[in-house]
Amino acid sequence: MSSGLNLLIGISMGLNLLALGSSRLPSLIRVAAAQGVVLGLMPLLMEHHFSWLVALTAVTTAVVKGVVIPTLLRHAMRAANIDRDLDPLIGFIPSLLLGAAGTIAAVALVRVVPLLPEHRGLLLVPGSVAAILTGFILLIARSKAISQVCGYLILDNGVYLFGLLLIHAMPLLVEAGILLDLTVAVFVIGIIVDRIQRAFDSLDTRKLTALHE
Amino acid sequence: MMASVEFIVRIGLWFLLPPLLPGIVNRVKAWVAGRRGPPVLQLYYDLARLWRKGVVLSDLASPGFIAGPAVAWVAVAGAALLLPLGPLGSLLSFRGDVILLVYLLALARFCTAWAAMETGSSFEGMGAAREVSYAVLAEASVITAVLALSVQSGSVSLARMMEPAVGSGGVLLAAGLFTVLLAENCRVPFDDPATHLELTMIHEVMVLDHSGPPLAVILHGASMKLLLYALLLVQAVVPLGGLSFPAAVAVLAGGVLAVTVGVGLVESLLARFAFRRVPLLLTTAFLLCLFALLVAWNGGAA
Amino acid sequence: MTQYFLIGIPLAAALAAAAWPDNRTRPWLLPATGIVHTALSLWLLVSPPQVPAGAWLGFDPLARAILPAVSLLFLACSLYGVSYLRTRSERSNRVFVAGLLAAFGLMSLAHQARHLGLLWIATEAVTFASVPLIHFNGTPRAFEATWKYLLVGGTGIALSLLGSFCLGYASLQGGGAGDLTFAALSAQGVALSRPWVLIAWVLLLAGYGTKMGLAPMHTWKPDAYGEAPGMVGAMLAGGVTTVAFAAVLRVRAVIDAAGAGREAGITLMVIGLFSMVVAALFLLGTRDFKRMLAYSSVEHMGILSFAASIGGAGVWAALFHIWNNSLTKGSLFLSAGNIRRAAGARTVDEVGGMSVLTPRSAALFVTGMFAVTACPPFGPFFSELLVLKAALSGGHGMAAAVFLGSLLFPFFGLTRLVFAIVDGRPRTAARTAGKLFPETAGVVVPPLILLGLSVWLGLATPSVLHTAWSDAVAQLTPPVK
Amino acid sequence: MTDGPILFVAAAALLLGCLLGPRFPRLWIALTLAGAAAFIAASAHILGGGEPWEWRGGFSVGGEQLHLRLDGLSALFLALLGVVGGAGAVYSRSYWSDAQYPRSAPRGRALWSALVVSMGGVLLASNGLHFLLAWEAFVLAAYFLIILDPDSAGARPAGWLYLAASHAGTLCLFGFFCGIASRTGSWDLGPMRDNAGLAPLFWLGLVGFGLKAGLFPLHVWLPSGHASAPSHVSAILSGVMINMGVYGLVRFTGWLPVPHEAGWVLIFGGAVSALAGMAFAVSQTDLKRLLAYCTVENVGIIGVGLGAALLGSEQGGTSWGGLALAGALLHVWSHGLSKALLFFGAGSVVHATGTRDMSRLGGLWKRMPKTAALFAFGSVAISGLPPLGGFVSEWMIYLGLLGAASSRSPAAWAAIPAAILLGISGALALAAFVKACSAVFLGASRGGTSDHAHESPDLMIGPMAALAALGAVIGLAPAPLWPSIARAAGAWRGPVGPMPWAVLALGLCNLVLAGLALVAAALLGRRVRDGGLKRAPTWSCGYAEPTARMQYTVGSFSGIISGWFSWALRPQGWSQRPRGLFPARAHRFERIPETVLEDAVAPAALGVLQLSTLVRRLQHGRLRFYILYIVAGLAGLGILTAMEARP
Repeated sequence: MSSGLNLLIGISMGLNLLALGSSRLPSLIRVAAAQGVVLGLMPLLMEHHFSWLVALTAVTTAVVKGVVIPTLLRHAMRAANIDRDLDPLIGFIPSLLLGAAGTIAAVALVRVVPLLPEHRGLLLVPGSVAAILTGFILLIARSKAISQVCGYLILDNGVYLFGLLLIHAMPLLVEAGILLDLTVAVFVIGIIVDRIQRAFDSLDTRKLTALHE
Repeated sequence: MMASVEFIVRIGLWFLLPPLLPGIVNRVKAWVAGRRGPPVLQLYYDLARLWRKGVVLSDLASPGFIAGPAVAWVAVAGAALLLPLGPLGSLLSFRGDVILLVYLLALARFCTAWAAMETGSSFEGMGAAREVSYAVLAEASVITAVLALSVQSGSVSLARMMEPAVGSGGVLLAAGLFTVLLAENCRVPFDDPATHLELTMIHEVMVLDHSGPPLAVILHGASMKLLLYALLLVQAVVPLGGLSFPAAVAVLAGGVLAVTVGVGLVESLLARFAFRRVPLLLTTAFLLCLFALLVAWNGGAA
Repeated sequence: MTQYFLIGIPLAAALAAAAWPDNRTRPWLLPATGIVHTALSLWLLVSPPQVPAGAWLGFDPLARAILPAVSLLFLACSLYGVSYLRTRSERSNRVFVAGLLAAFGLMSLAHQARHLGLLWIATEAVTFASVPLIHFNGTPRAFEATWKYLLVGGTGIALSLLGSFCLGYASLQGGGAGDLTFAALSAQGVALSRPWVLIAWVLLLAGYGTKMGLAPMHTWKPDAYGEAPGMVGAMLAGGVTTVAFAAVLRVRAVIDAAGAGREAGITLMVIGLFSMVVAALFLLGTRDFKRMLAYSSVEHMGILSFAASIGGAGVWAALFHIWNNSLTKGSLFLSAGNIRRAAGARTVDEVGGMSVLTPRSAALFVTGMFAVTACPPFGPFFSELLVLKAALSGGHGMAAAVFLGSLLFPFFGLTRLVFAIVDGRPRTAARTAGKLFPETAGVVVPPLILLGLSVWLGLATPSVLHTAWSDAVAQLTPPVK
Repeated sequence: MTDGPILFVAAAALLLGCLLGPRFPRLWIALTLAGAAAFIAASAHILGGGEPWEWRGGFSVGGEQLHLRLDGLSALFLALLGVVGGAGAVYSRSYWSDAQYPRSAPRGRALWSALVVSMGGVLLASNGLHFLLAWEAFVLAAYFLIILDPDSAGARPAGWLYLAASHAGTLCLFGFFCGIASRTGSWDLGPMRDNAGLAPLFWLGLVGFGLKAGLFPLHVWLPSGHASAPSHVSAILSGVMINMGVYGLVRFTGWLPVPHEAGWVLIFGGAVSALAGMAFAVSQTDLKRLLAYCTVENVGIIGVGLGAALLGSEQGGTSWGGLALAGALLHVWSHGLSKALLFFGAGSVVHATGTRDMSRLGGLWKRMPKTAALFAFGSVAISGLPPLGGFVSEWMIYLGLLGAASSRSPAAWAAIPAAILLGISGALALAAFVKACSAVFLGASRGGTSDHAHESPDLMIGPMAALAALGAVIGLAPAPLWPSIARAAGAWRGPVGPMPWAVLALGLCNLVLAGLALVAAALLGRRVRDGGLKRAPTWSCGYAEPTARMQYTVGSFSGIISGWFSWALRPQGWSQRPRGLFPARAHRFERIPETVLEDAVAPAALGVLQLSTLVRRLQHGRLRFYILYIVAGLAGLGILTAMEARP
């Protein structure tokens, strides 16, 4: 089953690169959603014996990340009638290379930190590091508010991925954390995207630079 | 009782003798120039005449205009009384009386400058400015000389300091002090008491508006200052300690005479310097005293 | 039992506020809650309850040493809030009051959280609860500030969650049974896997440091403090930051126990001094007096971290300084809010001569300025002296020199800016300010109370606080084996 | 043990004055005078041979038990504080009256009491924490007094400069006292010479206290601060407040061990301060600036005395060391009194004419003779001329230096240059004060405001006369004062020798001299009157109609000396020379910059500001860079931890 898990992680890594490479907002949103769904399903695979709580978390995560947030974002995007292209600070090719390099580095880096025997074979840690890195690159390199939200989501996915290491030992922490994170994130992102778009009728964060020294 | 008598005697001496010196100086100048100059006692006559005269007072002058010369005269007299007179020793000797002496002369300067500024005349202002400015350099030399003497004698009271050691130090000190004497008493090459071209003078120009008794007091004070410096110089470089009383007196008188003649000779052989060269000369005097100090230091060390 | 009321009452009040129909009377919920809460927490301060070792939640020495300060600050802000919201009657304050109360309740929760996860959840909840407070003014600038606050803060939260995971993993490796209470973690001690502990420390410090507003993660602060109403700024600077700092202290205790105390101390000291220097440089030049307060807050967070990094007496001084910072900074924010509303502007280019327009607030502002710049007889003077003494006793001579230097330059910046605003003759723009913003007792007394408390705290620190801080230090420093 | 109640009365009276002063001016005068009198009484008791007073309060302030101590040294300063504090209060009654300054006068009264009481606290505090407390308190009180006049343009920048400099000094003192506390484990102060580890702290103390005392080149705040403050404030600033710095230096060089260089640094720093201060003073055209720079000089003289004393005690209790210290302490008094007197005089001039610019004054003696006489008196005293107070103290310091020189001790290498520099600065002082007196009071009015000047009311003359009388006492009767001075000096590092007979002799000389001077002046005056007195316009070499404009200006009076020191003063001049046969207009404008401030401090400040602008650019409002900063911070912390963690 660890092979199946690694497969999913590999997919999510691929999705990272896809996110970095996607040049249009809708596709970026789609990628983020897909990754959310993929990760959401993971706990089910990790379970040896079925538990309602874990299943609930998994499904909620999948639904929220796969459906709710993307819808919200699409809605905002339409309402804000902004052009779908995201002109990046760092070009797509460079960010792709950066992301790839980061992933490789992550895989290499993991060798130095000790892991529990049952996690030895898994790609969880590199996967999460890669996702976090991607999230940061998107946050830094993309200028649209929505794209930054996507970056933030992928960053969260990375954290979530790491949390899976602990899901047996301390499920409550992980799940409560993740769920709260999601709900509040959705809630707040919804509001903010809505408000911003009403105030500026554009989601280009480069316009949000009134506050400076 | 004894002390008061001595006090009176000294006052008398310091009252009577000083006006002789300018007379001698003028005599020497006349002799060098081959003229019959004024009599040696000329200044006595002038003082007497001035004392009887009335005063013309500037409208602007305050009482300080009169008080200034008086206080200045008292200050110089006090300094004079502190000075030991060779074998007679000094009237009152204590640690640091030398500082008092130096600062009494400064007080006198303050008063004359004050009196000069009273009238608001630009000439007197000029003179006062020059006086106080050049005094800065002269003061440095004097203090250095004092330091040299005190290092040399290991004491800080005039009576003991006036037992100098002859030698290169003495010569340097003599040269330095002589220059200071010329400067402080406004003689050539710093000043020219003979001319009456105000722009070229320091002391004379400060007293332009003085007349009558105050002027007499000022002139007498000036002569007293000259004698004071002469005595200081002689005792600072000529060791009188070993001599018998009459010999000492004779040497002292001779020394003073020599200094006075020297002043006269300088006045008749040198021309007055341009003012911008005055600081140069005074700095030289300062350096001379400084070298004297170094010599004294090493001499003591050796 | 009482300690749960500390959390429950504000949250209940928040619900009540959300349901409350009348816009005019709703604000009175604030002082009501504040009075009860303050009374409770002071009572707990005097007679602390026993906290079972394994409890996830409890009024333990650290909470006892900090939480009452937050209650006092909230009390003052709530009194201020009534008059303030009356002047802002044009907009609905439903969300504002509810959010403020909720944030306050969650702060009380975070301060009492003895469990890594619980602490994280509470902190995050506080962050999100304070979002509506920041864009209360509803201006585009307010939205921008909120947006930045959210994304920067959110990133920090993600980091701290990751850090918590790492610490959890470290305890797993140490053979832990998944118990994440700080007591249990500290008990594991050196058994915790060192690499993971170090990683966890870096992530947690960065994460909670973002909430504290340590440079270079402070970027959200000037925007948020600048755009939020004065009382919100006071609560953020005096309440939320202390939550994050308490979190850092709790985590550091675990790191110490795990035998990585030296690394933790040095990183904490470096980032603290770095924050102070950066804040000093910002303060020298800034022209906006509300952003100025934000940078000053960054500076004081730096002071706290520096003090905490020394350990022992340093931590004690840090706890003392938390109180002083909360009280003085609170009064400064409130009086600054008055001036801001009266002048209708925030930069020296537009504001001047406030000593003529709003004499009382101006006097309070100047006094508060001297208070935060460690002038006696106010509390910061004493606590900063203690910090310095601790640093020198600890042999950190160079660090102490940097510390002193970065106390000097902020003083230059603050005095220049404050006097420029207070002195001189009023700008034409703000001529009518006196009528536009009446200096009622409601907006002048609360900051005055805070200053008075700060003086009292400095000149005659109550012995109960002495013991409270000493107990907290004892709780944080690992028993030597 | 009678001092406790007296001091309590003093504190109570002053605090009461602080509270009630704004409302009840008369009551305030009474209270302040009572407080001042109590200060003087307590100090007199100590200096008169009473047991040093020490008291530990039952309660604690700021977590530290209250610990007060009044010994000879602090008593010396406390008495001066009382004298100037009281005199200034009376003076301000009509100088800064409610009628003229309805807004600021009440505030000024409260602040005055606060200033006096907090400085008293500094002198009494024997606990580091409380020392700093009182220190900061009087710093702030003085700041608000400097900016008392809301309409004065120069006051605010000057006040800010003062505040900034003071805070820099205070932070040094933070380090100083925290250093003591962290090494000894307690904030309590007292003799701790045996604890050698404390020696390096001297440097912190030197900067901290030197900034307050205004030692060159730490004097940057002093000229503008003293010049633009109201004159009664300038008087207490210059007469007492800077002496708080002096007190700190003396007190803690006495209580703590000092590095070997300390004496040398102090003596040379003092000498340089004396010379530079006077060089600047001579060439000022602003009366109060001149006085301010003169303060720098006198602090330098005190520093020289203290340095000589340190060198003396390093070499084991030499008599000259004790003399130098006694001189320094006595100079605190003679300078404080005469400087306060001079600032009061300057205040009267400003009060009467509305200007401090000497080149626009002149001939005031006719309109304000009392002020003129008192100012002249003060000038003689502060130029260190016999027979007045300034001379006696300088004379003692000279004795110390000459003693070091004549005994050929190693210290001579410092003493000899110091003595020469003192001599030069003395002559400069003379020039400066001849200039000041003559420009302001003598000659003809240079037109403008001084034509309709008026003599100051008695409430302003009275305090000046009192100060003058005290100064005269120091000059004419040093011998009776010696035991007190010796007690004060004894509180430093152990007793100084018995009174040298010279002091008695000097007092005698001064007395006789003063008497003779009066007699001579009287005689000459009578002679002049009897000899027939004729008034006439100034002769000025036969020029028919002299005008006031033709007087020698202040600038030209000091021209020669300014020329000598131009390398340090860097005078800036703009002049339009007369052209053509009938020149229309010609003028010359000259200003002496504050060299240290404008050529050293300002550029440094500018550099820091530029750095700050650079850093502030980072807050540009672009969110993604903010997140980049977070990543950077994370990376930095990670790297640091990794480096530290590597075994």
